[in-house]
Amino acid sequence: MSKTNVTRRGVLKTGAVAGAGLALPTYLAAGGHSGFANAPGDSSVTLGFNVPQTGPYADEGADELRAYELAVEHLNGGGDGGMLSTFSSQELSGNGILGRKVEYVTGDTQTKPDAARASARSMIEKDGAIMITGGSSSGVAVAVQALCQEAGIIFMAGLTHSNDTTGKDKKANGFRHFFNSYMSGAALAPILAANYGTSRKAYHLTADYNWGYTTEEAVRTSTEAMGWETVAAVKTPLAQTDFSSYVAPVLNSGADVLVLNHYGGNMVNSLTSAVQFGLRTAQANGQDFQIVVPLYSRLMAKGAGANVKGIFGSTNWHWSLPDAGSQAFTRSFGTKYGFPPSQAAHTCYVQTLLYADAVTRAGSFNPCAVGEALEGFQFDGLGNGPTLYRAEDHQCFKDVLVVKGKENPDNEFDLLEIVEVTPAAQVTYDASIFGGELGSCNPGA
Amino acid sequence: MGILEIKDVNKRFGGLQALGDVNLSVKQNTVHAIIGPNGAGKSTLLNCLVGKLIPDTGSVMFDGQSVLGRTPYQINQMGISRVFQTPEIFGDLSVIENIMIPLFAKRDGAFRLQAISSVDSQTEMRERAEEMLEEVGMQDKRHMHAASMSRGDKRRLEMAMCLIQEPRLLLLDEPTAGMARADTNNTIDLLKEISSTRNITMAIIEHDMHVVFSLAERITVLAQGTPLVEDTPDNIKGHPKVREAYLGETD
Amino acid sequence: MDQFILQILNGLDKGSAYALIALGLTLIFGTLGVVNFAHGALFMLGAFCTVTLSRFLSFEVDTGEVMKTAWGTENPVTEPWIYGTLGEVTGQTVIDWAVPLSILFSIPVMIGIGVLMERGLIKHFYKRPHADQILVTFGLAIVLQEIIKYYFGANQIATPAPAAFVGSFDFGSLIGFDANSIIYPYWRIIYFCFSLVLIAAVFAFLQFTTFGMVVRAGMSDRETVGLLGINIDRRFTIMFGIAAAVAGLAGVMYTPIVSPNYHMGMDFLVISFVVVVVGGMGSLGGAVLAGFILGTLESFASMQFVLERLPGINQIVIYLAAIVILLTRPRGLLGRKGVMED
Amino acid sequence: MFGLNTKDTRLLLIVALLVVLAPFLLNPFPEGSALAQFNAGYPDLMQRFVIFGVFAIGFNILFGLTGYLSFGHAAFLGAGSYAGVWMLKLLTINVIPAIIISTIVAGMFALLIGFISLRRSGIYFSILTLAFAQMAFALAASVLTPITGGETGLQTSLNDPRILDAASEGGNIPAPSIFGLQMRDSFELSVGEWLFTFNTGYYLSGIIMVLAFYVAIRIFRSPFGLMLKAIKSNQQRMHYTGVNTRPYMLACFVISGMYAGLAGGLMVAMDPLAGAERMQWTASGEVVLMTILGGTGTLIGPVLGAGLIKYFENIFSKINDNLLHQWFAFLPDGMEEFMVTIIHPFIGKGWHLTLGLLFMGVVIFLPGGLVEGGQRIARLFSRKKPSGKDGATTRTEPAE
Repeated sequence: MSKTNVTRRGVLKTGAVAGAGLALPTYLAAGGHSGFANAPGDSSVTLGFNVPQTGPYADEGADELRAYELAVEHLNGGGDGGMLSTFSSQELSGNGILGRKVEYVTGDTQTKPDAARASARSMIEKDGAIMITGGSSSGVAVAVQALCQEAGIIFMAGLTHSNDTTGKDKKANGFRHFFNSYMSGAALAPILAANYGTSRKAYHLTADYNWGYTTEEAVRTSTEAMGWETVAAVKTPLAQTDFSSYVAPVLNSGADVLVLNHYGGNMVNSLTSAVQFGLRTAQANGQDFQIVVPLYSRLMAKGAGANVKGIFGSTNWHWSLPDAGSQAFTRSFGTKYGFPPSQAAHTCYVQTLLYADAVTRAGSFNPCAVGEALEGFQFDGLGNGPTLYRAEDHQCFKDVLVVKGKENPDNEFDLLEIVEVTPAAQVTYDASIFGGELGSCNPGA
Repeated sequence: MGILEIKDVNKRFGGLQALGDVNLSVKQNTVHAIIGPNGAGKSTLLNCLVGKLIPDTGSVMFDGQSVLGRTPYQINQMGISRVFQTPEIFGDLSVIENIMIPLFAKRDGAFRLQAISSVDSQTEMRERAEEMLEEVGMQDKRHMHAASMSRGDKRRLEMAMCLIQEPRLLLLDEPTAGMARADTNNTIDLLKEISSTRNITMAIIEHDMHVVFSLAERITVLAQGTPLVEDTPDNIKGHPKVREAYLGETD
Repeated sequence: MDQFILQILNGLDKGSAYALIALGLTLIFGTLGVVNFAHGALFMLGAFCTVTLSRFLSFEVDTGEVMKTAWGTENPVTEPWIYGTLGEVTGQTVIDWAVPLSILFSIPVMIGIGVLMERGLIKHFYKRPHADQILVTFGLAIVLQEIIKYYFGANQIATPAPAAFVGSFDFGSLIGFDANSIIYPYWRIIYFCFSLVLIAAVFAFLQFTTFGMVVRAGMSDRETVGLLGINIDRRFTIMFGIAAAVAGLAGVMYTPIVSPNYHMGMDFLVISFVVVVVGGMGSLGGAVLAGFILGTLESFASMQFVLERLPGINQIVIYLAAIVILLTRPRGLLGRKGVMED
Repeated sequence: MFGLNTKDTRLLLIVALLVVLAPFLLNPFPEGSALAQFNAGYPDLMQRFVIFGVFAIGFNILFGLTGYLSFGHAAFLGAGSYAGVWMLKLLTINVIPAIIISTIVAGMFALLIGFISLRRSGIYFSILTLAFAQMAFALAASVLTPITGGETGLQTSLNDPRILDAASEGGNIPAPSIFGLQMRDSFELSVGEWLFTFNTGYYLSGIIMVLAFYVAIRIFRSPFGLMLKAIKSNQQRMHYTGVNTRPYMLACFVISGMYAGLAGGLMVAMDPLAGAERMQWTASGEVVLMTILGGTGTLIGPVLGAGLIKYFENIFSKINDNLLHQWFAFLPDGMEEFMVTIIHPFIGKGWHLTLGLLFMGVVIFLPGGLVEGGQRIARLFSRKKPSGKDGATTRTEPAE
């Protein structure tokens, strides 16, 4: 049995095996000539968009998919080009990637690591995808990233906020543009101190899984450094929907701030409970009681409705940012779909462009060459100011937004207002603090 | 000394004295009937013999061993089989399978894991099962779905399932209940044949006096949880107490 | 102490939610004997009755003006149509009261859905094995969910209670504690009271009406009742409709507590089965009792000092309690003998 | 042959043949053709077919034979998976020890849960198993994170000890292998427009599945299997027949749990990651659905059910509007749009809808599951004899 991981679907699809009518079987031996997995043919290249299409994050996934379709359109020269014109690296010219038309396949992660890996493997093995991207949870990102490392495929993470993705579980073939828990904490703490003072007592409710742990840890460390005290930290089951029994004791615990280390449905429900129990209007320790949500998304804000008003949190990106890149993207997305993009859409769009750019600069689809082109890459014009793809952990360092729920939204998409754009320098940390090893890049063949 | 010795058995359900000082002895290789009006405690007594109920006081000895505190399957392994009022068979299985299961239970005891050998390869067991089917005249029904048979056939099958285990004591709980006259007579013949050809003791609970007097060698009359009288059928027929307590009421 | 009382309130509140959901399920599952995996979906449909009504009331119509949006497109300015009919103030109030209003709206809708479901599908499955019932009702649940997802998306939809019910009631000062030490939100108190009323109504209906008596008789012996010339099938259909309405009402009232999404029924499915079985098959009272017991246990398990001693107990307390109860009481709390034991 | 009667031997040979030829059978459409989307002959899905086949066969040994409906079988799959990954991490990257240990660990776990749960029957048993599995899931995803990797899952990593292996060279985690042959290695055969993939991992799983199937046939035909069927049919009579049903039930439950553990071990051998959601009730529910969909109590049914559900999950979820437009490009524009609009709700993010409709369709029109469908088709062609209990499968009659 000859050993090969190379799938030749890409080659076949594009007609490289022209002798279609040949009755004689052709044995494909090791794909040594390209030196890496799923090398694309001459006319097209396939990307794999692996997003949640079912389950509670399906809407977020749908938004990611819209962004990917837009990115593909722009890469292939369609539409108004979006961020191609504002991107500091001007290598992409709308003729696909290295002259190959960009095609894509889609899959459903179901927000479950198993299903996400199954979907990613099918893209790699069946469709010959050269790069996998997407996802809306860290569990999925970490699982798919490890898979791509094994298979020798580049993984461009979608929405994943846990420190682990580029920390203890980082992989040479994986890259993350989205920010993480540490950055949320570092960006939020000064704003919280400025608005709520430095003598606050915080009560944490933390979703009982990896992302919750890293987020609690980050927010605790950075707020305690500002002089806050942590009164209690209670873990809540991921499957919880009614948080009354967790929220009810908060008011009498001596705390005057509630930090909700929750995402998605957890956050919507815990915030709703907190507001119902009067925490937003209560007084404690002679101060107004406050609620903080470390990670915000527009879909969450929408689900929680009026409850988010005035509540601080952080976000990776927001469509109301005034820079040219953000505006170009928002315009292009809004024109196509009729509403502005979410932060998940933004990070997915940017990751696709960054990948295409790296391939172009490297002049090759070889994951090792692409990885090298991305490592230490500095760029601007993609919405978050000057950004560095750090070589040590494949994490992007860029400005982080501190936002709060808007008091008087103009429309259903205008739910968050930007309070502060925390510069990248303030949220940068030493690459070694979270442990983990990148390993070496795997070209898959 | 009988094969089954019941001594001073009492059983209460709340305020109701279901059995009071029952003493009964069933001799080996006889057919012993227990009769009595509804609520006399016949079924309670039977359940005490098979391990479904435990008497409050007293002892039940089978062949010199106490059955009390044992579970139904352990009591069956001692050599007591039971026929139910409504035939309890394996309705989802074929007739031959119905026969083979008690045979396996007899051979292998209460539990033995034989997950790999095939049922079909157990030729000796199958032959014995076939013999039994012939004996009860069901050989041409061997592949029938047991649930789809007539009530009489089900009763016959259940009897065969008990007999193939070669029990030393066969307990019959109204074996002809709900049967047509012809079926009843067939059953009587079957039971007669069994008791004459095999070394088997039978204890039979029955309402139908025709059945009782056709089969029984000894009869115990139970009334209000207590044995009223025990005697041969002929003596029972004329016994004034029995007439008063039982026969007079029903007939 | 005040924390303790708070958690008792929480337990009653959670318990009333569990009891209400389990009540509808036990009518179908515990008594008609149909393993209804679509019960969660009925709960979810009830919640979406509220969403639909609130969407309908606040349906936006063009005012004729045009506004340029921040993301670069030109959109017409709109306002809810009801403003045009009732004026802005009244219109706003009606929209605000969408949740209570949908109680009225949901009852006929849910009964209709229940009857349709029973006539169209479930009645063909009374005599089929439980396995088939699971497969068909699970399939139905998925289909109903996907239809809702198709029209309303997967995201949660905020459905606040009327402004009049925002805020909390101060229990503490009522019973001699410090002010604000034991406060409880108005809507949750309403939910609790509503559940009690609904549970009482269902009990009274089954206990004191002829209809209820026939149904109860039919549950224990369907054939005999059928022989009496009573059309038990029709009554079972109505029963199914009532069960659907109970599930739906539980969903309607729950929307301000947890913003609904298409998946909420599945989240409740497992817990509602656990509650019904712990309560004991075929027992309405058992289901209600089990709901309150499990709700209270869950609340206590989430207290900080409990969690410090037994980390993770809040994750498993319901299942642990279920195991303990089922091992000590073979048929749950108040189960009838022989119902779904084989 | 193999101690089986002719019909069972034939069935076994057919299954073995299907497993061997699956790479051809599952890729009927030429590469690049519009219908290539429906090809399922790629390693991951083929592996899943046979692994979930093993899982469902094992579940059916419990449910099909005894009628005891376990709603927590995923716990054994998960326990097996975790044990497997730990073996790959600690012992060796060779999958054999991992698979064996997975099976044993799941068996022990099943012994514990079965011992307690089997004190009850019917729905009470189902809820007990459900409760145990949900506890296992909730704890694995949260407080047991150090052992299970939590929600992210347990993976192999660069600095695992792997005491039996030589230190790995380079910065890459070794891939699971069997005596040097990597699970993901494939051999590809191109015939004209067609491309067929022969994957090591698939064939290893396939061989194990055929073995598992063979063992299942033996169990179904054994005195043990007969006893289990008798327990399902009439537990009361069983007690009065001198049989202690508890050890029979427990043995059956453990065997069934070991099948699940074997499936879990194979899953991590193919793809070394074990996630907590593998233990969730939805995963337990899935195997229940697979078995019922295929045909409860039949030998081949559960395998078919597993295949069908996995096919929908992996193939239908990947169809998107883009593909629809390609398929219908030959139609006039208006018609094309119309067709895409009609089909759109059922594919991609709507694949659940299709699955739900499929469940309902099968149970309404084919009361015995897919096997019944197969029998009907067979009868249509042969018209020889009406179905009977003597078929290759032992179907339980649904109606009484």
